[in-house]
Amino acid sequence: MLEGIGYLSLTIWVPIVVGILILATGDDRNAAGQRTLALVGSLLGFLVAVPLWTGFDTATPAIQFEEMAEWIPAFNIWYHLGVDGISMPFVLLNSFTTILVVLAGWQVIRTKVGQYMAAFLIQSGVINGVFAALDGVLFYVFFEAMLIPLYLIIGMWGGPNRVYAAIKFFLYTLLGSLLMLVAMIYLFFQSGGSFEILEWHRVGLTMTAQILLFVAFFFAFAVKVPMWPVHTWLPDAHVEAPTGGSVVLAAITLKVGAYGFLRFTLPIVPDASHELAWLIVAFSLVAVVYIGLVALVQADMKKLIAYSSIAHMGFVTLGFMLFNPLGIEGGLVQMISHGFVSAALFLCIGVMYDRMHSRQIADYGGVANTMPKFAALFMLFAMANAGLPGTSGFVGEFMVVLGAVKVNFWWAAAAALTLIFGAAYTLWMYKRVVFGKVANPHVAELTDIDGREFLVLALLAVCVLAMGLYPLPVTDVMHASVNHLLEHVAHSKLVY
Amino acid sequence: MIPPSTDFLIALPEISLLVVASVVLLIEAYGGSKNAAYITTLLGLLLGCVVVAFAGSPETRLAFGGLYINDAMGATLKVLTCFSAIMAVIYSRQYLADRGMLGGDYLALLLFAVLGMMVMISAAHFLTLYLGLELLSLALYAMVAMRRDDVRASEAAMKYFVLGALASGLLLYGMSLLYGLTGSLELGRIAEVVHGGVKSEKVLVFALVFVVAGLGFKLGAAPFHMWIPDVYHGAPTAVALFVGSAPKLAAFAFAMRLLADGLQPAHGDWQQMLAVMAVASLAIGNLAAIMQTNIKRMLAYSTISHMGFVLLGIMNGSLAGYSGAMFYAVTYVLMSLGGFGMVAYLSRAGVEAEELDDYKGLNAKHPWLAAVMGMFMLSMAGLPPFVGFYAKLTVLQALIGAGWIWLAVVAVMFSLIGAFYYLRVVKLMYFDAPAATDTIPASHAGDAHMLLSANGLAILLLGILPQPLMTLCAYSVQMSLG
Amino acid sequence: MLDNYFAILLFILVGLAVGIGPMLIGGGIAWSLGLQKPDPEKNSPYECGFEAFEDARMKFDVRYYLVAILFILFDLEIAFLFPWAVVLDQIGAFGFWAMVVFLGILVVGFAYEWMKGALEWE
Amino acid sequence: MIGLDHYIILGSILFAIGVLGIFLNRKNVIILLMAIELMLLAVNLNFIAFSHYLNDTAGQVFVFFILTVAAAESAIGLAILVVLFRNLRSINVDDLDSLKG
Amino acid sequence: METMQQLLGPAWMPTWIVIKIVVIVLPLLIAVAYLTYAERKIIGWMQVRMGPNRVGFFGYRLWGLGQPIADAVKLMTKEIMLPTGANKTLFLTAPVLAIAPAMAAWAVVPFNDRMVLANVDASLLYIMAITSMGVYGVVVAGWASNSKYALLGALRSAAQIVSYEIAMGFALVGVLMSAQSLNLVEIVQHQAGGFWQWYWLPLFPLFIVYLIAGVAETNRAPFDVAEGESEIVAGFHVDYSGMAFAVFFLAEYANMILVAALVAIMFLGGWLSPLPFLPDSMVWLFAKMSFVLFCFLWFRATFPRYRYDQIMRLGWKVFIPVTLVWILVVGAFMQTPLGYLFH
Repeated sequence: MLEGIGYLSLTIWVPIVVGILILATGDDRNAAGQRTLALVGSLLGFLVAVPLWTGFDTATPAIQFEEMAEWIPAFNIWYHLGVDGISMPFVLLNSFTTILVVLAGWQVIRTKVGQYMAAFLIQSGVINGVFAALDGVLFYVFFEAMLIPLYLIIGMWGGPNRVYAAIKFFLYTLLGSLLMLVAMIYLFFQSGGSFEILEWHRVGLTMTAQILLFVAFFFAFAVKVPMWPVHTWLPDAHVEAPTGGSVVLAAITLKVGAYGFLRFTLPIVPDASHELAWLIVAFSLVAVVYIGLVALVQADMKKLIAYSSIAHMGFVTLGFMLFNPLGIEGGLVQMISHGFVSAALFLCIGVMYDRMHSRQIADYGGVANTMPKFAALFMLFAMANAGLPGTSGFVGEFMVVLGAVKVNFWWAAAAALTLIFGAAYTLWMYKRVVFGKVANPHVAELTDIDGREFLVLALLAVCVLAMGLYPLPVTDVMHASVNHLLEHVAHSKLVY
Repeated sequence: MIPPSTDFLIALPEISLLVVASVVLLIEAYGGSKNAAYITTLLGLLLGCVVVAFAGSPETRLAFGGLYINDAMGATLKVLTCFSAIMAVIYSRQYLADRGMLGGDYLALLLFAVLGMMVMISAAHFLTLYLGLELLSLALYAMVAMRRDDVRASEAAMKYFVLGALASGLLLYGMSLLYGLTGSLELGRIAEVVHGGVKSEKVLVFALVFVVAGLGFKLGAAPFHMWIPDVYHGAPTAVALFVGSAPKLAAFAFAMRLLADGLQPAHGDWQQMLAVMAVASLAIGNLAAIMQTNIKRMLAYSTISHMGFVLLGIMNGSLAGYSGAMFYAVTYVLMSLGGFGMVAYLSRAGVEAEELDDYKGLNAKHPWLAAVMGMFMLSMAGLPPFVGFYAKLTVLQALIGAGWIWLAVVAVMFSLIGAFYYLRVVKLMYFDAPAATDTIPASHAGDAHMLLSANGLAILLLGILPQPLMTLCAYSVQMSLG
Repeated sequence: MLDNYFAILLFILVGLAVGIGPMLIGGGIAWSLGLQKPDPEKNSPYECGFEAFEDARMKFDVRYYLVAILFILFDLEIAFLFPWAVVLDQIGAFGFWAMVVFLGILVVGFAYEWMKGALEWE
Repeated sequence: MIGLDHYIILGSILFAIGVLGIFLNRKNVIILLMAIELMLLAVNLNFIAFSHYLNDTAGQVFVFFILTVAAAESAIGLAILVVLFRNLRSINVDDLDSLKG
Repeated sequence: METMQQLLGPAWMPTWIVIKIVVIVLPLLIAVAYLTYAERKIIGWMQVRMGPNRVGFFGYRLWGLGQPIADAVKLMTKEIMLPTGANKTLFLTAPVLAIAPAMAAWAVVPFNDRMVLANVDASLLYIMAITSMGVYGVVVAGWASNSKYALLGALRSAAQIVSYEIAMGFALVGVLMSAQSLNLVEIVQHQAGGFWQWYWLPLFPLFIVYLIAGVAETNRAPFDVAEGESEIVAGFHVDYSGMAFAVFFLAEYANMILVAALVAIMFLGGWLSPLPFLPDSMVWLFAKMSFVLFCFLWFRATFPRYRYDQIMRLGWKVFIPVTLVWILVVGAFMQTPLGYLFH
């Protein structure tokens, strides 16, 4: 690891700068150049993120790659970056996903190519900022700024109902984050004038304050996750967003909400978290069970995957609220796995949609006959989504269920239902789409995936399999930080 | 008897501006070219900036027997006022020229309005406060009515006039009661007397009601906001652009002089009034803006809500609150200039780009303009990384610091509603196809284009590095009141 | 002091009486001698012999308004000049120059009106 | 004897009439202008009464300026009125309705 | 007088004032009556004709001295017409509004050091205020008549009067600067010391402006476009007849006498004698007023009527600059040791 290079800053600013450069190249006449530039930018963004992994010290829960500079001294706001075992994987995941998204949009996006690519790159940098920020205001800035490119992506390149979806998505998430802002300012005063998140972890709070803060943070993060019952924006946003948008939404932005729980809710208001864990658990279980059932009846593939995302994220939040290492690490693994799997599934649907311009399950059937390579990869991802052992999807779910058993058997039992539901809706969908006879002439005309598409899906397949077979490197990274977090949460911060 | 010459030095910015205004008027009278008047105006305003910078000093100085005060806050606000007036003039040049309004008379009125603002900013006495206010208001009434053949403009002017005069009346009545109660018209002296305790607390509160009501009118805070939408809507865009910008700084100074300088000891009494006004402004401004189809009217309602935020800062009564409110006012002016500047810039002879639908598909035609407009809108909505976010942050921080958490929650909830209509503009520009009839002209005013770009980038840059401006505001308030 | 103003009030009343009295007397005499004989022709407004074409309260030249507005403004100067003139001896050179500035600004306005043709009647 | 109270009460009554005149009058814009003047007169009365009572001339000087400004204001008001009438052919308050929303 | 005082008790004071007022008003009315006579007679002589010379008293012709009385009787017995379409109340109010100020202004006019009904400090302001009211009579009459001629006359008159009011006000400012007082008695007293000490000399331009503005203010020839018999028949009072008309007539001549008195007081030293060895007396005042009134008649006999645009130009473009400049001249001199010239 090279000392003195701000890798975190680079992961944030390289994509943003490249994104702005792309915007500066003008309109669609330069589309080819813009695509190349975007690819270069995303690759660069990933390259600068790699040292975070290679140089990471797994033995310590401390903040690593720390950067600190004065930003707004008037309010004691710092440009403070740093990652620990919880946040680092997500920076990597995000940088990786950006490459996929750029590739996925290579041919499909034909109008306003520059703006499309730039939006994704800027978005990528901003999300890295969310995971790396250690200053409350800095976090908030990235957290909010993230909405703008996504809003534009959904609204500009989305489906017929995109405007509704975009605005709904924006306002839902804004609602939560504004309350969080109030909470943050409150914490600023409670901590004696600091916006340091780590400082907030040490502030003693009364129960009332903790509960109120919990509610504020809950709104902010639960909407993002999204938890039942504030999930309703997600199916709309997913369905209307272009493939790239769906991928980023599912793979990354949902993780931001869950990450918030770990970074803010649990350590800052541990007592309220313990007190109100049942609520989150209840919501999570509802998500797992009820949303799983909802997914079952979807006729639209994207909607189905969207609901499955909600169910899977319910698993994550459930894991977090178990307050044991298995639960939390399971949740984290599940997040990363879901990042790969859902991204891959959305890409698969995108591949089909690009050819058929339909996402209705009923319009397909027998795709395996015309697209064998695609069907094979699709199969793998569907399995992973169902939590088949050997895929990444299994690892996280298994850990969470194990963790849940330690706390409450019935929770675990209810959570385990997801294995059944997940298998049901994913595989049933897969069967209807891929297997059987060629359903109609359109399907008959389908061409198999080309090199670019194959590359993208294959990369993901490797990740899914690798994580499923050998998850140790990932859990190793988290171990120290998660234990540290649990230790912290175990101590009451109550003041009277 | 004769004031020392330093008094004149202290008032030098105003004096030079007065001379320039007179010169512009004479240029017009003696048939000078439009360009001569335009250039003179710009140079005059620039001169104003420079003179303030040189004549100003951080320490507080009184002049003309306590009529006039020069302090850090005043100097800062004056520079910003002149600066925003310059921007307003450049933005509106082409618009005015297309409509035959560009000329010495319009520009002289504008300069007199700026002069009025500067007098208001430097007022240490009810008399100067009132005279500055009226100089500003009278010039604005005339500017709104400048398009003599336009029904809406004249109607707007009439409404503005009547309500403005009513506000002056209320304010004066409050001032007269305060005068009777304290025996002085000097703000400093009034503060002393009120601090020492007045004969009748009831009369004080009664007087405060009137003063605050008058203030509310001038700020455009609900429930005294009725004139704002009509004036912004009816006035020529160039005028709305001006009315919506620099006068907000003066109104802020006005509130500060009156409440923070003169009536700080009665803080407890006016705080509640301001809180009510602030909440009402946030509610009415944001809710009514949603229903608008005209962008000028929408921005008018948004102004009301922004004034609600400024009031929240002032209401706080602390240095943090005041500097937060000042920061808010300054950034608001910057954003409002940009928003209206864009409306003016996109209008050409015979076409007013003032319906929201005129902005459909702007991105397809002029991506850069759409991006700049988008920045203004998102900044007004209070989203990072634009400066509007820090404006809200400072005010909220002051509020929460003083324990007004519920007010902060109310405020953010209404800004959520506000985000909706700002987003709608973004939606129109980016998501919608261009309207069949192309109402948006090709660019035609290079200076305004450059300035708009700079304005947009400033919004972004200040959003990334807000520290200097924040420090400036905090320092000004600190030096003046601390 | 107030006595004096009381006298003025009385004088105003007498002045009104001087107006009302003769009209009452004249009206009374005319009525008592039976000289009050109105008829439609006689009571029609004075015109050139035809029936009036339109209401007499017609539109008239906007310049009358202009004169009225200008009057208001210039009368103000006088309002300021009066007290100034009375104490000019006591306020000295500063007072004089202050008024010169004031009048100077007004002269600017006056010149503007003049050059803009607000004072032209043709 | 007429005391300060009487002046203040008279002033407040005049002021109230002025304000009500603005809000209740739906007929004629000129009446609005008159109501405004009435308000200012009430203020002046207050100032003069206080000035006399406090034995302080500042209040009377203020009145001077208020009078002046009031006149300038009515000049502008009348000018706007003329413009309005030229456009609208009416000075009826209820006809001022082209701006709403 | 003592007994009266006891008899009436508290009512005595008003009664006594009313008596004094009557003592002023009655001669004034008589003067008005005979001013009309003088006008016809003097203009007659100027045009080398006799003027009225038939109506006398008790069979004697007495150079026609009975003429005003006869006119009055004629007007009194004449019908007061109320035109259809006229606003009755306003129509009848207008003459009263015209004459009342012309009378009431006399409340503060001093006849000598002591003979002034109300010696108030702000008497000049009072004069300014009350004379400005006169224009209401004209405007109301013009409006109420519902006649185009009347309306036009009223508007012209109003515009003209307000235009010259400004010049008049400026001229008075010069007087104030010299006299340092708003009290008419003091203004006169400041002019003591012979006729070269009267303000007409140091303030000569203002004197001329005031005199001419006075003519214009009273709608007298050559500024009589408001009536202008040959253009708009009789202007604002075209539809008035009988006593209603007579009251307007009275008002015009009363105003003339008032302006004459003011000119005499302000610029010609009031009751002061022109030469130091002669005693000051009310007689001087009357003599000076007579002189001014004579000038009024003389103007009428000499000058043709101005066009309206000429009138406005004179008022705005000549008188206002002239007075402004002279005020500054006076003010500037007062800052120098030569200031005594203007005191």
